[in-house]
Amino acid sequence: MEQNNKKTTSTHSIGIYLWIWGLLFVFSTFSYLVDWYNFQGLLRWSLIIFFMLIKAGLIMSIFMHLYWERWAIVNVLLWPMTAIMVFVAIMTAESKYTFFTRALFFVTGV
Amino acid sequence: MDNEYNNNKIETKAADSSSGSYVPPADNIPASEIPEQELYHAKSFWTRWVFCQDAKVIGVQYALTATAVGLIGLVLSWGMRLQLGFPETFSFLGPATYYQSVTMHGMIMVVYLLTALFLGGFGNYLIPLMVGARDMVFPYLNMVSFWMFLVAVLVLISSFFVPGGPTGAGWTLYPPQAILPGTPGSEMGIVLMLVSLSLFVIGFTMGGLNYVITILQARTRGMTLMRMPLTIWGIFTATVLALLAFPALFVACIMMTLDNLLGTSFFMPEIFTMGEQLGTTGGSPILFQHLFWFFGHPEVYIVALPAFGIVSDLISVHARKNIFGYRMMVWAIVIIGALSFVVWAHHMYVSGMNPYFGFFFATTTLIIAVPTAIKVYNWVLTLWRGNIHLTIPMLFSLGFIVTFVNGGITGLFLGNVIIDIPLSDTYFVVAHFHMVMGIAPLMVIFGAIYHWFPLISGRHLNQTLGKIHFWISFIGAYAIYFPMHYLGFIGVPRRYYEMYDSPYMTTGVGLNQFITVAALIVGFTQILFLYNIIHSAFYGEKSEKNPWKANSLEWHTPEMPPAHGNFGKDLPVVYRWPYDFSVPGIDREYIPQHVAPSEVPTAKVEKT
Amino acid sequence: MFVAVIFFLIIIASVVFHIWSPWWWTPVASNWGNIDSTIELTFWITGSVFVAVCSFMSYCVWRYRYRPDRKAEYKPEDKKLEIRLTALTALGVIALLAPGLVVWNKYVTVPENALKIEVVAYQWGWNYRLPGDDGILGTTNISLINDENPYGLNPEDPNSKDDIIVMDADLHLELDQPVKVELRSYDVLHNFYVPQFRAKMDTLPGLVTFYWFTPIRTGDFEILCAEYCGTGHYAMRGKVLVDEKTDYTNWLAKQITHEKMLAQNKENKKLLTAEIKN
Amino acid sequence: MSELDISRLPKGGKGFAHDFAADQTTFKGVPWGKAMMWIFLLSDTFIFSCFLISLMTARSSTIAEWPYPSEVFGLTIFGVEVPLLLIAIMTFVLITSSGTMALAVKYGYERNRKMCAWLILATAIGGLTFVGMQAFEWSKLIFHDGIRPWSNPFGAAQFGSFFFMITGFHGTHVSIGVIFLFIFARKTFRGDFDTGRRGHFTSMKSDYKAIEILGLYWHFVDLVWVFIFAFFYLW
Ligand code: HEA
Ligand code: HEA
Ligand code: CUA
Ligand SMILES: [Cu+2]
Repeated sequence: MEQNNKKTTSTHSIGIYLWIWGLLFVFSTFSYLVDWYNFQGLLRWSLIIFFMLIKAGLIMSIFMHLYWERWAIVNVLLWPMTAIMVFVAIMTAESKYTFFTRALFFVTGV
Repeated sequence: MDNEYNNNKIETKAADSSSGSYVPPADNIPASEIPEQELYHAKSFWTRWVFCQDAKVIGVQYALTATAVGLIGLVLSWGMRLQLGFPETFSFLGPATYYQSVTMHGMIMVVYLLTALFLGGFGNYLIPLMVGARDMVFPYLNMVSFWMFLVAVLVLISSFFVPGGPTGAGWTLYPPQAILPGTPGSEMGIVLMLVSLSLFVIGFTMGGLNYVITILQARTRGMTLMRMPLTIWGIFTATVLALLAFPALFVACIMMTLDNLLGTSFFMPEIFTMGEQLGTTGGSPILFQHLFWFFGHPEVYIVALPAFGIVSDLISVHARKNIFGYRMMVWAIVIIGALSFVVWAHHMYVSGMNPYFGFFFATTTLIIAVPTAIKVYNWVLTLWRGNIHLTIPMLFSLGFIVTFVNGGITGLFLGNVIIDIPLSDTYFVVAHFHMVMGIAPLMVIFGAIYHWFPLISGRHLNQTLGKIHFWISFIGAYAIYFPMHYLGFIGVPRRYYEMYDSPYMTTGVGLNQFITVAALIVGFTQILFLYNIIHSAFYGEKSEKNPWKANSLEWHTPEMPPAHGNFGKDLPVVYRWPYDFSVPGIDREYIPQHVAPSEVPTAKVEKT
Repeated sequence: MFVAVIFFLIIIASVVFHIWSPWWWTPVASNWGNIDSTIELTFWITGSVFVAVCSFMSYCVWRYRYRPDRKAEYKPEDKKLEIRLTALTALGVIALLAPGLVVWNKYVTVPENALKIEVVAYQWGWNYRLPGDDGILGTTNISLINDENPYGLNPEDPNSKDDIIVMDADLHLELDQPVKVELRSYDVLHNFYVPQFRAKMDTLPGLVTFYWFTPIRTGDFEILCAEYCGTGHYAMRGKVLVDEKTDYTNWLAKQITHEKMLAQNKENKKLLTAEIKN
Repeated sequence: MSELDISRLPKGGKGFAHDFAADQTTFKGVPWGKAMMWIFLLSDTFIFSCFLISLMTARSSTIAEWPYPSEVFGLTIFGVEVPLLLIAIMTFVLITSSGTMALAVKYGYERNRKMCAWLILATAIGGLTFVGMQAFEWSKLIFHDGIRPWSNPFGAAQFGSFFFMITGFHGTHVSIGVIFLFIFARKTFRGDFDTGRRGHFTSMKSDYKAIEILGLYWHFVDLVWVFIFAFFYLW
């Protein structure tokens, strides 16, 4: 298990961790503010997703060191997400359809 | 404490440190990147045979457990066939018992037999040997994986003995019926089934991580991915599929357990049953179906891909010819694996999902036929201009090709959404999946057992019994399922306990009796096979080393059967793919993977 | 030799069985005859591939069976051949898929003039509802179901008053009148399947699903439940009777509307309570 | 044994092709345990994705009112309604612990035993705080607001079901992480990673790389929370 590559697992300066740490705080605050200012509709959803993805990206790339990993592992980890994206797309359409038929055929509020 | 580990740090004889004699540049193999693996050497009976950390023993444990449950599944199928062929003859077979048999039969066969046997059994045994590793990367975790599997099996079996019996919800476990009282086993049976599946997933994940990392990170020097035997490619891709697909099953199991035990409404809409309101609101049964088939379709390829891989190796070795189009074969496996995540809803064409999904899923489903077709072509083209030994593994491989093409083609019927409308949920589907999953991969399993039995036990299986076993199993199974398609055309729905009061179904009476008789004959033939295994393990003809003259590493261990650590003092170094049979320009008939180019300088081999 | 012959015979036998099989689909009784044609096309394409591939395999087994003096060919790949085969297969797939999708498009596009009827499934039987004069089915909810209102119809919905209630396993349809069946279930999944109509779709609780067809032949057709729904699944049968126009109108006249049924049920209940009191 | 000098290998897309064509290891310079943790996290991602997809499906297909999380999870502080206050604090606590973990990994690689151990301990305490706050949140919802897995007074029944299931599953992940963090803190203080002491069950040698692996897990838990926060609480 021990790899003979001590040189390559060079550590990173503490500054970058503190920076990212700070940024995560800032972006979390922003996403919280989305709720605080009670944005609605498309604006709300896109802001939520935007901040979510930025935070996720920072955590994965810096804290989890993915930024410094070789493409082999990065690609292996990210491509399977396409399956999830397909699943998300299909289920979005599916739930819309379900809602549509329910609203059409069923009495609400009983 | 240290001396129970042999830190047999080998002095690597990398080509660059060649001592004196001339080594042609082709022999250049990079130095080892990974240090020698520490092995835990067993000291007592318990740690050697029971809580063993040797992947080979774990593989055998997996295989035996899977076979044992598989036999239960087989016996259950007899019960079903007796009822279908000769209804009202066997009083112990009521509708509830029938449905419980169908469910347990389906689930056992798919998950606990085939998945466990291919990945847990063959995977554990073959992966380290074939990629030139001493063991799985985390032997301890690997051991725990088997014990989780065993617990899952025991939980499953225990459901036969609880009040209400095992669940009779069909192996697809669709809610709401799976947890409502109109279905047999809705008391304890369904909960035990869900728990057992969850445990299976957890146990499998432990094993699966081992298989994947062993293949990716622990190959021997020279073993590039494109030099791995297709067996490993099949098992590898299947394992990746499993790691990504089982989560959906796991989630569905958790949600259904909560629906059942806590009364949540994940999958339960407003329901009025047995004269009363249930009190659940707003859930969606279709959501379960999506989750189930997001797992379920990859699952059928999880049991098919290892079979594809193994059969490629069997055909190549026994036809003494390189596998045709190796690269295409590898890409086909990978593409099939990737595509299998975007076709799942072809099981839901008639489920009432958004009707426009039909277009998307029919297209993706039929696209999958293209890489699969390439594999089929390459198998038969491997036979072309080969020198075919009609050994038992070869016979089973031929049987596989016929049944798989047949079953695959009926898959094309079902995949084309409009054709699925009349055929869905009829015996046509039953025939399709038995052909392609019940028979084809089982043929490969049998062939593989005849092929690798000498490696595992040092003895051959009896050939005469083997031939009888093959012919009865193959022709018999074909006779069971080929005519069954036509029941589907008549319109006989599946999961019908009894079907003879409908005018057009009566025409199927004779056919059903014939199928039942054939199924019983085939079933009993397996006893012959079991006898063959047990008898030959002790008294079989002793096998010489590498009896089939194969090239892959597992046959070239210092001892046969291979010892703990697999390869003695030095790990082999690999210089070529495992398919160098009948190479021109040289008098050897085959060149094992670890033979250096300098040893066979005149061979005109393709560069791999 | 022996092995190759047997494999070949199996293929011959499969074809022969297919041609002579007495087991075949029932004559079609709806407008979905083009489903049958699509199946036939698929049979031709895939059948010939099956025969070709397996015969070729048997031939190889016979022609290249083991002989000690022969050496197999060494040929790792043949790009051209593989590309050609891939293209050919892709062509086959397109030939199968294109007509299939065209028919599917028809299947999911309900014609304007279709009569909307409701099929209600329960463990283990069938009921129906017809729209009445307004041609519209009233909305429902399962939580509204009780003894008096067995369908869970919305009493506030004006469309529901004249809905015709058929609490019987037999459904009558008019010849050549396109129908859109709207499928609903009280309890679990079922599937409304009449083999002669070729069409089917699951019924789900908490959702309304649909399909459409036009009956083109009079007669009695059995309804089979084609989605597993519990112990009684195999016994969940019903009947569709396709009538000429006059027979159909006669039958329709005998059915009862929802409004009347509600009144009747109330009356019955009063009588019942009165009886109990006495 | 010659060394594999990763810095000399091609990078980017070329490196990708090189690594997949290379022998022995596909993930160059990635220890077995770390590769395994990554693949496990990938599998676990699928689990959480399925949970969240189910949540969103239920949410947009139900015709009942979906409760407004902002109000349900609001707290009244000094008479002021503050939306999502507790959740926001929990988020910050988890991010903090993620930061300390990242630093612990850094000091682990620098073989700075003391720093590393204290930071792991800090992470563990952060995790514990998170679990504690989650317990508080659960009890408030159950006992004060009357939310149950099968129903709730605010609207769609699935609200409570998904809430308890998803946060419960995430909380389980956190709790497991906290247990391991404490174990690792002890091991680090004891110097196991310097002496290479063998593990109790697996009998494998301890190595500072294990801390990075634990770190991956911990960051993943944080990562999942980012998604839960977005889809459950904010959406
Ligand atoms: C090992 C398992 C396995 C495999 C490999 C397959 C392979 C395929 N399956 Fe099957 N299937 C199952 C196991 C499997 N299936 C099971 C268990 C079920 C039922 C589950 C249940 O409901 O209980 C099922 C059900 C099922 C359905 C749902 C039916 C229904 O419930 O209504 C469908 C529909 O699309 C389908 C399609 C296909 C297709 C298109 C393939 C394709 O991958 C096949 C590809 C192969 C070929 C095409 C043959 C080789 C090709 C050639 C020789 C070239 C010629 C080709 C052309 C001319 C195009 N299958
Ligand atoms: C791998 C999967 C597999 C296998 C091998 C089988 C084998 C058999 N099955 Fe299968 N069956 C399923 C998977 C399988 N089945 C599934 C998924 C369903 C759907 C369940 C559902 O609807 O919910 C089903 C349903 C099903 C039905 C439909 C029931 C219904 O809808 O009402 C019938 C009916 O005839 C049937 C019959 C048989 C018979 C006669 C055999 C066999 O007897 C065929 C002959 C036997 C063999 C070819 C050898 C078998 C060998 C072993 C089992 C293991 C021994 C192993 C070693 C020694 C290593 N099965
Ligand atoms: Cu109703 Cu099956
Ligand atoms: Cu499928």
